[in-house]
Amino acid sequence: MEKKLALVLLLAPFCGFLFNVFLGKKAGKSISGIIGTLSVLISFFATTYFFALLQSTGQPVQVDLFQWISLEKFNIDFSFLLDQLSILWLLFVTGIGTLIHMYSISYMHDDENMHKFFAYLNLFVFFMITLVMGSNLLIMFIGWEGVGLCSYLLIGFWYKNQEYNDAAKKAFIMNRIGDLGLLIGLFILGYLFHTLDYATLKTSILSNSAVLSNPLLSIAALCLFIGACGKSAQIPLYTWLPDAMAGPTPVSALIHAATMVTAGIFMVTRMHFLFDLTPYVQDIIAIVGTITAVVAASIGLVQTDIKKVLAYSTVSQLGLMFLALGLGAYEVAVFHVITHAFFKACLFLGSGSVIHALHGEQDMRRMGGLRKAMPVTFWTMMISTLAIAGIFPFAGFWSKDEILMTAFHGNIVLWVIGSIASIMTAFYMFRLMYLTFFQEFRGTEEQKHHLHESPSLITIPLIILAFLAAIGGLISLPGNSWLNHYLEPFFNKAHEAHHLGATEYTLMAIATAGALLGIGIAYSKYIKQNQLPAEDSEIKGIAKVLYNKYYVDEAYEALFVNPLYKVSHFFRKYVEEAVSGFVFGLGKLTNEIGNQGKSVQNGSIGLYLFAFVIGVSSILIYLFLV
Amino acid sequence: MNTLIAISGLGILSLIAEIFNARKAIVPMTIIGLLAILGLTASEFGLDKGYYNNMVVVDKFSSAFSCLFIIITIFLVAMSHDFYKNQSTKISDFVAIKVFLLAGAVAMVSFGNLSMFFLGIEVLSIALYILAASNRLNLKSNEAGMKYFLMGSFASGIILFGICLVYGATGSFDLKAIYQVIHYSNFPQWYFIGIVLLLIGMLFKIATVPFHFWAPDVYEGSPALTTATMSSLAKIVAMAALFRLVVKLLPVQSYSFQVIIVCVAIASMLVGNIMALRQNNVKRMFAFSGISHAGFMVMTLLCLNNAASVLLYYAAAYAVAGIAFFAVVIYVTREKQNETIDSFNGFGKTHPLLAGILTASLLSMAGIPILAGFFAKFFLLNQLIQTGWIVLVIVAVIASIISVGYYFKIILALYTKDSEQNLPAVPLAYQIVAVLALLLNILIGLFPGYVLNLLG
Amino acid sequence: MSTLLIIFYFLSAITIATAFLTIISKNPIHSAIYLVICFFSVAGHYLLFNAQFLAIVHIIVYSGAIMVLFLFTIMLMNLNKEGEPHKKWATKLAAVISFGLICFVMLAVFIKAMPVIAAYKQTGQDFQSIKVLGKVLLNEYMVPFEFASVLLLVAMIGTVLLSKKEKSVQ
Amino acid sequence: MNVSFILILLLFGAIATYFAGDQLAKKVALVFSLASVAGSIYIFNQHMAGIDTNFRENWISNPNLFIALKVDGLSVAMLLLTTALTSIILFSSFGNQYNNSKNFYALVMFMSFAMVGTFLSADAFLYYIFWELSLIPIYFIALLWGNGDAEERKKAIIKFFIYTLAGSLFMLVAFIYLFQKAGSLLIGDLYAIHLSGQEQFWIFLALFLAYAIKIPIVPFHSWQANTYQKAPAAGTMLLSGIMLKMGLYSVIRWQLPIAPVAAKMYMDVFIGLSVAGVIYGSVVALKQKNIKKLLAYSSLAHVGLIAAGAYTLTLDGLRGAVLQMIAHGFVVVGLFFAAEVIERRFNTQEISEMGGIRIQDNKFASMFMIVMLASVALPSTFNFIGEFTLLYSLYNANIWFAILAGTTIILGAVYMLKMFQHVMLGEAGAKVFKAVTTQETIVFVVIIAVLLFFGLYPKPINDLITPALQEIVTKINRQ
Amino acid sequence: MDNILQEIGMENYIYLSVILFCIGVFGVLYRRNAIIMFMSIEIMLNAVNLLFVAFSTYHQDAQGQVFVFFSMAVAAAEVAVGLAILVSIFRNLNSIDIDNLKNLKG
Repeated sequence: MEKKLALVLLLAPFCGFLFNVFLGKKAGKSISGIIGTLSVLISFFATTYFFALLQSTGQPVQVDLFQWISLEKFNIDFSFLLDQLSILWLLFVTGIGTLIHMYSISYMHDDENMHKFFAYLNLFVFFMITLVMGSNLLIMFIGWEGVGLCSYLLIGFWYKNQEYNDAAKKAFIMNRIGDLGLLIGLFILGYLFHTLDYATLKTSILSNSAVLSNPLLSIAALCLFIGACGKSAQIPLYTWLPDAMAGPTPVSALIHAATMVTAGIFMVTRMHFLFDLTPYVQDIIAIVGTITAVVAASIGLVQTDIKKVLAYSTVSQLGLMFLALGLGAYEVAVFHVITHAFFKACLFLGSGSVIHALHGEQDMRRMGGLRKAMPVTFWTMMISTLAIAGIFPFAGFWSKDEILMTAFHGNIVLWVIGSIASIMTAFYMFRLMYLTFFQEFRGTEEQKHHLHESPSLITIPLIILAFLAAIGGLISLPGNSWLNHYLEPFFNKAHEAHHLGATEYTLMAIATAGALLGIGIAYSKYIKQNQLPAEDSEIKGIAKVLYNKYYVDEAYEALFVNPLYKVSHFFRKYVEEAVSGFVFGLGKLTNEIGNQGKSVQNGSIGLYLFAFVIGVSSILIYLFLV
Repeated sequence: MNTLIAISGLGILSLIAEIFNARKAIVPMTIIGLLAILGLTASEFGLDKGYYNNMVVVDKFSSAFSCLFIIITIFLVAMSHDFYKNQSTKISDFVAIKVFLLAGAVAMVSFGNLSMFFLGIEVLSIALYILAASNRLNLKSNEAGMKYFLMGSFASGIILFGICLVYGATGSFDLKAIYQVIHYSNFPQWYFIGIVLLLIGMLFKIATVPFHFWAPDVYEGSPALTTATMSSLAKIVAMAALFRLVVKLLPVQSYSFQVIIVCVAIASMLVGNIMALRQNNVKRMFAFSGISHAGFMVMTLLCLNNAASVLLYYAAAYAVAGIAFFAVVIYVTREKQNETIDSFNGFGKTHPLLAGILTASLLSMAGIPILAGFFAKFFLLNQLIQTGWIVLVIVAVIASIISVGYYFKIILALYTKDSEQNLPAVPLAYQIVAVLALLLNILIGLFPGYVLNLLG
Repeated sequence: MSTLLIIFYFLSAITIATAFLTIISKNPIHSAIYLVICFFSVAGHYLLFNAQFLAIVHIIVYSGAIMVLFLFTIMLMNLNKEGEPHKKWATKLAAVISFGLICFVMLAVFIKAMPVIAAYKQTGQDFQSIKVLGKVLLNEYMVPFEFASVLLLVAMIGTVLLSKKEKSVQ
Repeated sequence: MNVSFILILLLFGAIATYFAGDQLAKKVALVFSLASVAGSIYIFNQHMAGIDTNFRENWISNPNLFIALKVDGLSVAMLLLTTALTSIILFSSFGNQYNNSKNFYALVMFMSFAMVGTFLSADAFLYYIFWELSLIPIYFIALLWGNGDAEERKKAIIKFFIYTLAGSLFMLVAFIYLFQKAGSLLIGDLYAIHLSGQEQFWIFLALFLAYAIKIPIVPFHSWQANTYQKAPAAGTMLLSGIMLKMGLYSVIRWQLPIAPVAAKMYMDVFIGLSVAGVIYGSVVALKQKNIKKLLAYSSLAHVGLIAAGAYTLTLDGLRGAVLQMIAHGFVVVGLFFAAEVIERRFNTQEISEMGGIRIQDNKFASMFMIVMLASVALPSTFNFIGEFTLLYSLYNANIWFAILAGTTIILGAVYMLKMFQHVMLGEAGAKVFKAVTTQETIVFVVIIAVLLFFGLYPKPINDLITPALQEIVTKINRQ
Repeated sequence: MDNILQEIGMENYIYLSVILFCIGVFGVLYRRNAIIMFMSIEIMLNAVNLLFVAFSTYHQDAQGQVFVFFSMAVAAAEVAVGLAILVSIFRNLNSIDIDNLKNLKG
């Protein structure tokens, strides 16, 4: 029963995918969308069943299918594991997934390839479920790469535009760099422990104390983290995520905000027992996370594309999650993943609603004053903005606060930087809100004429998500955390409850104050002074550096891409020619000798006889005189 | 012995046929006669007997090679009728000369006395001088005959000198007597000088470097059928005779002697193949290819004890491929002044069968399985590696690689170029000869054991 | 120095000198004449060996047949003028070098090999009278003797073949 | 019934095809090749059921040579690969009109015969004969039905021929030498002889030359790109899909077990060379403008990885190599077929002249993409299994090998996606892309089905090859 | 004159023959006139014949002299054929200078 249901959970989106691929076009757009949504909904229901089951029994469900890859020392099975962590993840993946599918029915209705869109989206959910459900690292890797593929397909969904295709390619390749790291990590683990199965891996790591001194263990952890960096857009592999905004907005919401990019956090949390043993790597994770948080936030300060702002915000928030992971506070990171999923999905969908209303306009300098025309969108986005800014009592407040608190206890520098990132977040999010919804509309008359609230298929998901963003914090209130309690069996340790003391309350206050500071600056700048971000050509100074994302893309281009192409050019032009020339040269040489030989053979009998006599003489000399 | 007598008789018979104006019957009659002789020779196989004071010794070696020579002569004679149709009054002479040439050839492999050997080689040579110059209105043919004659008689002089010194050292021309002397008594050093001069003369006949210069010119200038005779028949005859000479007269070789053979073989393989690369005349190219094959065959001298069968196999493979090759070449070029590779342009499209045969024979010579040429090289290298001359093996391999370059030049012309020529219908004789030669090639390729075990 | 030795040296000098003159004479007729003298001197050597029959045959065949053939051809081609054009010095040099080389090598080789020569033994048996030669030739060497006829036959056919004009086929 | 019947079937097929005439040739060829697939499956069943289908006859008694065919997991796997791919390739070329098609299809069948022979032979001499024989048909296929300027084609193809022949002749020398030692060339006898380290080194080197050129391993690859480009699609597929597997197969079957000491001693060198090929091929592919050349270099990279895995001398390495050989065979045929499909319509191989195909034919784009993704070893495709196993085995040899070879994961994605982007995506150009035909679709579907099925469930192949490879590893580790 | 070899010595005959042979070789190399080249070859053969006879006496054996007959036959046959070729060349070329025979080369 469980096995079948687990398969249903897994395969329902896949069936949706198949349907949409083969029959989607014939079935028509609505049917295609509905089937796509339903297939994810089925998964969601299946997940809730398992959630209930787990709550009642407390026993994870393991589903073994068949042997997949066999190696000399061990086999890798095709099997799935439904435990606390994966069910948690599945819940919001399928849940938010359903909402976004629903949203897309309306959002993508004008696109001729809507059935394809749903096919990809379903495929994505399928791979995401695989990623989450896999009971070993390699099954996870299927999903890991699979979601990367879907991300590629969906970013490049409008494939006529080669810039979008470039963005898609970039995302895929950046991910692949991380994937190589991940693979190496898997090799090391496989080499050390002869298994890639989570459960066995855990027991062998924990039972084998000798391995602790093995530097390979740290390298493995680092490699895994590199993989996570790629998937979760951390420095240095984050540059793909802002570019990935080329895809349709629901994609950004689902893949590049709520689910796929959290895969890195999922993986690190999955392998927490490994990271716990490698403190150096944890430090690296924390530092990388913090730097990412602040760098991305600072770039977000000046972006004018509404989706880019959200993208950098996502990177920044992911950075905060890694900060928590680096400090060993996995459940905190998980908590933030969930709340982030709620509010960021809502924000993206809201921005999508805006873009939809403006017929594709994404530049905030061309927006403004949409509050009245699109009240639902405005309010839902406002709630989510408050949540992400960390305003009490919205979900983000609780989760972010816990991260900062952990950071404070861990290392004060991290806390300071994290807090700065939070302040920045509050600023740019409110900047976004002000530029988009307040003041006067700055777009064309044509657009103004058509301004309208989005249809209910779009607003309902927004409302649900905003609601969740508002109350999501309840699952893990400080001191009485349901989430922590829920994850206890997974982490295998009883979680000591926070004792909320003075420090904690002070920290909360500081965080709120910081958020309010950010909001205040934004208010004074964009409402009070009614400033507008400068046009591209007029941006100067630090703002220009920020606007151009610290020139990181250019630096990568100059440091890695161009040299690579130069090398390629060099190889192709010179080395290939040389290698080929050498082989041809041998042929030419023999031919040339042949040519020269022809002039020796000049037809004169005298010469022939001369050679004859010389031959005779030399043979005689060699044999009888030497 | 009977073979020799029968062949001489057959030659005279074909001369007599001319008198009775039975010109048309000459070729069929000769072929039938040769077939009969082939049967006769084959029936004597396994006999080990010396005739007439050991002048002629029939043993397995001689019988096997004689059979091979007879088969090749049959092919050559079969092509004669059409080839000499412009000189049909002389057909009996040509056929007779070929048959006598065969007699010389048989004498050269079944000699028991150096006088038989010397006369055999002279019969062969003089017949070839004549055949080379036989197109008497053609200056090229004259030149070829002249060059061959001058250098050939020069070499004969050296061979004679060698024989003389052998005689001087041992006091006999009889192989058995010589064997006795060199094994059981003291003998002067001239003996070796004589042997070396004798070998040099033979190396000239099989055209190895540095005694090869005549071959390309003579092959090119001679009428195509003569070139076929020289390349397929004369070369292997000389090689077999050389092998027999070394076996009988120099059973134990000094190291320096081996070095000479090695050098000659290496030089022949390399020079032959490299020079062939840039040739534009197929006959000339074939001459150089023949030089390289001579280099291969000479290597058998390094392992006398068990290389006889390998030599037989190699010679058979080479000769059979050469016959198939020339059957096509003669047909393609017989109306032309020269035999450039361009003559073959587009031949593959107009005459797929003959082109296929030509391709197969070239592949055989290049040593591509499953044709006989490959097995020949394999068995040869197999023998050679036992002698420890790895360097020879490497050079042989390199030479084989180079050889592909020019063999494939013809194949390329066959199939990739377009032709602008109209060739007359294919004479049946050529077609039969080509097909039979190729079949023979494939057969000994598939069942190499039958040939190899003959002399085992 | 014995008479024999003197005769030998004398004959040898003639042989070598005339052979040399044969080669360097510009006029082919002169060459032919010198060659005849050379052959006679070689016959003289044969006589020294007491091989009379061979000497006679030698003179008949070489001087009588072969030289006549040569002279006949020279006359036929009207070559009796000193018409050989210039020769390149390189070919001359090559010829001289190879002559020197081969001469030196052969002589050196033989000188080096010579000590093996056993003492000359004289059995006193008759081995070179016509009678003995005939017996040897027609008994032991019967097959080569017959085979030589094939050789001559081939040469004959060949010469005819090379000289005969083709009749046009009807 | 022993395994020789497949060879007879294929040879007879070649002859029958030739005599069927131009009209019927392709159908006859397809029928025979499908029959050979059936035959292979029969052999597979027999093998799995433990029934002996080996064949051995004395061919030449002196020297002692046999016609011996060996059926084990490895050879059955290669047999299946060859026959299946031959059928696919034959079927894929139905869309082309060839002059003298009877010759063409007969040559393809003959080549299949020779390749199957190579994989089955258990006597080195027979093996060598088949090895060389397979060279002749491909030479003619490439020469006569190839594309591009005739003179350049000739040059490229003669280079290919001479180059590969050169390598294999050294292999022949090595075998001859071994024959002297073993007194027979039966594979078992060759495994059994004891060679000194010095001898093993030279033999290993001679074999390496042959295989490195065939596979090809950098720097012996210079024939490859041009030949692939000039050859007709079917020829390219035969070359890349099956023929270069001959080299890899031979490494596993012949080179390693015969000269294990040398293989172990110089393991790092040969792995290093192979890995260099991986990187080199990938990097050069980045800047290729010709689609077939790009695929050629990608193939160079992939086979480099396979070779590297084989040279690790571990069960994992060998198994990965075999799995990846099969996977790569299908993938590369698919890719070259995609290039051919485009060429049929656009009449070009230049990437710059393509583009905008996906808009016009989404079905083709999807199928091409799946094959392309398989070639970059997306998990759940067959190639991933192979690549993962290979990289894992490389890791066990040395972590740096794994990292360096692993760059193929990144670089492969770079050049493949770039190619896909410029070939398939973007606005439709001026050229009209006619929708793929049913026949073309079937080819893709079969290939994709194989890639995905074994990507998820490689167990049948695994079970097939593992015992054989286990035995080879035992032989490698013998003292 | 049965004691000739005792008087003169085998080696002197060998030297004489060798020198004569080498003169023949020299002639072939030195001259471009085909007839003189033929003559040189005859000198070479004669040198060998002389040596045969000397060896024949040395061994007290008739075979050497018998061989001289064959050698003479060969010489005669060669000269006949050679002159026939020469004549046909002369007819075509009106010259017997072998330096004119350089059409075949390369």
